[in-house]
Amino acid sequence: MATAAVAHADPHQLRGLAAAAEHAGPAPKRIVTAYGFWIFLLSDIIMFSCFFAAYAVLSGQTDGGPKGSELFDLRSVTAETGCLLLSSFTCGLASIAADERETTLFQLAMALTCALGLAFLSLELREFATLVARGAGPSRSAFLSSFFTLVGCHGLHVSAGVLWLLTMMAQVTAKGFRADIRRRIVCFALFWHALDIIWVAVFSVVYLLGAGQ
Amino acid sequence: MFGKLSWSAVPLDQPIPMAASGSVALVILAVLAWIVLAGHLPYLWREWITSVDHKRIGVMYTLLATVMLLRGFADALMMRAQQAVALHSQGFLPPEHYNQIFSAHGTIMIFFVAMPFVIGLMNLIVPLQLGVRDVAFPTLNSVGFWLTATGALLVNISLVIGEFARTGWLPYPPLSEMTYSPGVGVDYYLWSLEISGVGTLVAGINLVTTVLKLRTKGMTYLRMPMFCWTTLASNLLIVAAFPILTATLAMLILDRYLGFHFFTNEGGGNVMMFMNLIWAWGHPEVYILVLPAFGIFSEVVSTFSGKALFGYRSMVLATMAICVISFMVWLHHFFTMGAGPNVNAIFGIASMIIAVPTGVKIYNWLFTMYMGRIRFTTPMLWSIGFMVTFLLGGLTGVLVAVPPADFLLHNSLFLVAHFHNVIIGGVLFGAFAGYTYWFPKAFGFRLHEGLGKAAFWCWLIGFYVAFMPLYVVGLLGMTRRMQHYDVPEWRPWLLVASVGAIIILIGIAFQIAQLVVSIHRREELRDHTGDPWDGRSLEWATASPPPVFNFAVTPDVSGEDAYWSMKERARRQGTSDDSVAYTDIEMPRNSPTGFICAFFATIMGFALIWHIWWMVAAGAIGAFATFVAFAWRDHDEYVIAADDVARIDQANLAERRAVMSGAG
Amino acid sequence: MNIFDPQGPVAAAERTILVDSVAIMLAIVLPTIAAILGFAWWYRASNRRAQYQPDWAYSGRLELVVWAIPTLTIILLGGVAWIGAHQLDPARPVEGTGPPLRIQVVSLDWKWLFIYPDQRVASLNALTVPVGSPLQFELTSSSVMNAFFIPQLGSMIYTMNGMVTRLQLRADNEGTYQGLSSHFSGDGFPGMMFDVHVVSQLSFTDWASKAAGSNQALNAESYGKLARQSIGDAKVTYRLDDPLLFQAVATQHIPAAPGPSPDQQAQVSPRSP
Amino acid sequence: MSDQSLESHATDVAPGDEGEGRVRTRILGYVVGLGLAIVLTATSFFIVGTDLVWQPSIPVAIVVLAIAQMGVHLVFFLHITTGPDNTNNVLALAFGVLIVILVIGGSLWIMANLNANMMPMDQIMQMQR
Repeated sequence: MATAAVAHADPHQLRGLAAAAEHAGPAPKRIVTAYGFWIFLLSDIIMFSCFFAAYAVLSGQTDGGPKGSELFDLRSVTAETGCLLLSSFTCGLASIAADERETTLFQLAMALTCALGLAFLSLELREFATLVARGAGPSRSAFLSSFFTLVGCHGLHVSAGVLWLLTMMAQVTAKGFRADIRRRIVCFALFWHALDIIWVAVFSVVYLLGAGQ
Repeated sequence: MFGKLSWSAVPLDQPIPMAASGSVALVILAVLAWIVLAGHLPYLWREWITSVDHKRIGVMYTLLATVMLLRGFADALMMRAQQAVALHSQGFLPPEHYNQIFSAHGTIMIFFVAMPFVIGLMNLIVPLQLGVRDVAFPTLNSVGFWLTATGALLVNISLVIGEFARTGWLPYPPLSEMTYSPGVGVDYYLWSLEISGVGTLVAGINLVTTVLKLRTKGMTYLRMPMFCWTTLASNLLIVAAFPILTATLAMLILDRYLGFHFFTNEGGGNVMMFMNLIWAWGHPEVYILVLPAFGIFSEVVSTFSGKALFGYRSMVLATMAICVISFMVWLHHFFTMGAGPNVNAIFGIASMIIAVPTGVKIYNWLFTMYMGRIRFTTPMLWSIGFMVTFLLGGLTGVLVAVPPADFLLHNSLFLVAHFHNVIIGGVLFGAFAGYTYWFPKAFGFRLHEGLGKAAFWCWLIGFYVAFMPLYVVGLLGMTRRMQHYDVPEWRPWLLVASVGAIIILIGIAFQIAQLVVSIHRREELRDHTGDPWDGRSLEWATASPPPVFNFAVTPDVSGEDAYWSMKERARRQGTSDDSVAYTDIEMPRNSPTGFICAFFATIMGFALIWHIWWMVAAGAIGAFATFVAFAWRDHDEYVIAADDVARIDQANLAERRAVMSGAG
Repeated sequence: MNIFDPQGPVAAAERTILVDSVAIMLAIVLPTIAAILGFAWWYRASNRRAQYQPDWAYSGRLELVVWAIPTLTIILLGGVAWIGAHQLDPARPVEGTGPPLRIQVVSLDWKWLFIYPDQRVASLNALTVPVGSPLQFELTSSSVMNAFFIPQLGSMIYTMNGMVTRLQLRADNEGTYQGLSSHFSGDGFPGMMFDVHVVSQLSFTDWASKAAGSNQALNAESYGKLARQSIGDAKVTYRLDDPLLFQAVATQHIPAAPGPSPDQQAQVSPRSP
Repeated sequence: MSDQSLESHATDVAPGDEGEGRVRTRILGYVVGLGLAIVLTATSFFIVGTDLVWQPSIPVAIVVLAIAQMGVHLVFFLHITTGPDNTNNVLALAFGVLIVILVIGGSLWIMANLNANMMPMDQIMQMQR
């Protein structure tokens, strides 16, 4: 091997030679984990953007069936929005409690968040059931397909969030505020707040703009 | 009880698929039996299947890709053979079989060859180049790999049980809707891609986070090797594009399973929306594949020219420019659908703009060779072959971005030749260059050079013989996916193309021989130094293969081409400081989570394809339980004591020194 | 079917654009390939006469050139693309010597139906057009996507159910050419080739009046039969009983074609018909 | 990786983390966020049901209010700032937003163009000549 003639440096010897390292090295785990989850959330939002695009394109395609303005019950949507907004607040309290290692407060805030999430889900399910009962199910028209998919996908995320929330409550009970558990709480909070942001887009684009049509 | 599944799903009456799949199944069973009987199973389970080591996972990705390459290439051979004989006749493959073959060929080559190959190389090398001990999320990394493998497995199951899609590698509705494709083929396609898509997304998140958050001390952005930059760009694209694929396929799934009307003819559905969304993923996908290859060529060309990469900052800028612009051009895949001239022209020009940063890259490699000292090793041959071939592919690519030209060439074999030109000449040559270049790093011995060069020449010549005729026959009006044809002028070109496929087959045979011979002669090909090519970046600073912790002491970087500058300084100073302060190292514990997840995902996917609902529920519950069980672990790391680190590292250093003093 | 042997203005213009673009790019690509091979050869490690400068990795002037060459090429080609996309927009009217001819095209599983609403005739799997006349195509599909393409006349265009695409062509020389579907549409797809007979104005009128007297009628009922999946149908000419048939198909008043017949659907594995 | 990460990372903060702050201030942040969000939501719902607003402008108003509310959530709940410690988080967010805009905007533009070009009704086709 001709290259063997070249000096092979000992990879260790240059430690500390650089006078001032511009980069401090790998980030702490909390940042790494939260950042990775942040990236996941962005990808999730891009997935939602496809459903939004599909809804925007197909919302006029009612195929002779009912339009949004004939179907949407804004009072129910207001209640759903209230639930999610408040749950974002309680979720924020839970993260503060986790940072302060206040178990009782944390469990209380999480329980409230869970209750609000479940209330949201039940309202949404009731709305879906009413629509299906009125013959306005997802296979009625392209508009309804895209409506159920977009809103339902958000609902599925909330359901997954509730499952996760319960798992976190159990983990804090069983294991306390260990570093890895606190990292997961950070991620959960990010997830829950992101769902709220998506809901803002949903109620604005789907319900409010739809009601005006 | 078993949904749509019954014995009639197994094509017992079809000799060709039965013989093919039967023999493959026999080989797999034989290998499995050998593993179990020879007692290798515990080793495999402990060291590979449950491994969360990025190097092992990288190797497994690459292995998956090479195995699937053989499957995909077998499909290609059958297609070339069919078209060589199918003038005025049905050939030997009936349409329902031929249509599955070209669909499977495209699906496999993109999703289960090109993707795992580049992801595998990125996984293997990027943490080493960044000077860190692992990726950001080691266990998720394993989950990602096993989910990709699940997708590949489902595609292969379709060979024996049921059928694969007969719609092309992108299942355009309404042909792929229940009305026109009532079989399970499209469902196999959909679920295998949904599942492997999750795996790819996980890999993308993991690598983005690794590059952005886990660089060793002093490794600023502008000191990262080019391969890390292209990895960042490629994985940003994965993170941004794969959700689009997931969403689009989910809509098709809803159409097929629950009677939704996204893309149906009925109910106000809009098929054009599918084309629009699928290509919003599909075009970035091209760059997801080729950007890592660009990174590999940058490393290879600069190493074997003995020079720093020319115009490093230009390259970084070009890479990131491609990353963003590639998201603005997708309409060029359907110029002929009837959009207005403004839309067509704007997207055509945007597509051409990508050629600017790409062209810059070619020139930068060219000037990297300029005033260099070029060693014609196998990876360098792949790189030069790539540069020439890719220029032609780029030329035809810009050509089909001109809307009026595309009106003649769209969907023709000219187009087929173009994208094989860039995918084989770009992605695959890059993957092979990376494979030969980094093989010694992964396994501790080099690959046989002579056989590698023979393989390169067969691939290069075979590629030109196989695809230049397709350009011609495309200009003669031949469209893609024809199971038979009645135009005699096409025949001679198709015959030449099949000869090209055979030359490539010989190239593949040389590659297999190369692997076998190299393993056989591994002692004489052994790399004792950890740096067989006189490399420039940090992966060469550690032993080959690297210890599980990569670096006994994580390096401190003070400039570009980190390892090269270290060597330069050592040469000048002529000393070597051995007083190293070793510390304990924490490493992530192995975990079967990925494998178990994939097991349940396979069950769930298979059950969904065949409408076996109780099994779907069982799979879902199993997957969730796996996650909770994983989350419940108390010890996810183990410690390697400083003494052990010191022992391993000193042994490696001693070996390295022995070789160096022996050489002079 | 050679696209280098165009028989109409659209195909001829597109051929010229194709050749020009290749020439423009070759002017850059060929020297670059030569330089790659030349540099690789000259700077080989064994060439002792070649200069070796391991640290030379930047030259502002070269970098500017490196960005400028592809940029200028693309500006030139981008201009061609912009003008070409507008001049050769498939829906843009084409000049002609004869009277314009409206032709409505329906892609079926797996055959082509050509309807001449003004002549009140239709034909299956064969297209007859007069030389020199602007041909105004309106296209739709009875079921899945296809693409209508006559290589020697130019531009292809997709056909889709529930939508109408438009294409304007002209044929300048009498003769018989080949048309095909250039978008995969299922098992019978390779059989979707059709003959294009370009005839004199006089023979076209002749052909149309003969077809109008055909005892085969095209109406919703016979269309329903045609819409079923079949391969290798004969070339037939019809008299058009229902002049609004195309509109009915395109607006989905006639529902999309049914796809595989129920006995095929019943099979779990459609692999063995 | 924890052995290397003991040094302080002054240049970086995890997405969603506020850094240091007293509990009272942090709770106050959430209260302010909630208040603003409620006001914006209420305004959105209000203008849909009222005649006080010029009807054709309602969609614009709703979109603007929605964007404002997303901003409120990002700032008060997800603690996104323009500070240097947030650069990476904001860059990632910007990339995501760019892709979202490209996907939605591009799809709408393309689909509107395609649909306009392919209206199946003969009359409309004639009118467009």
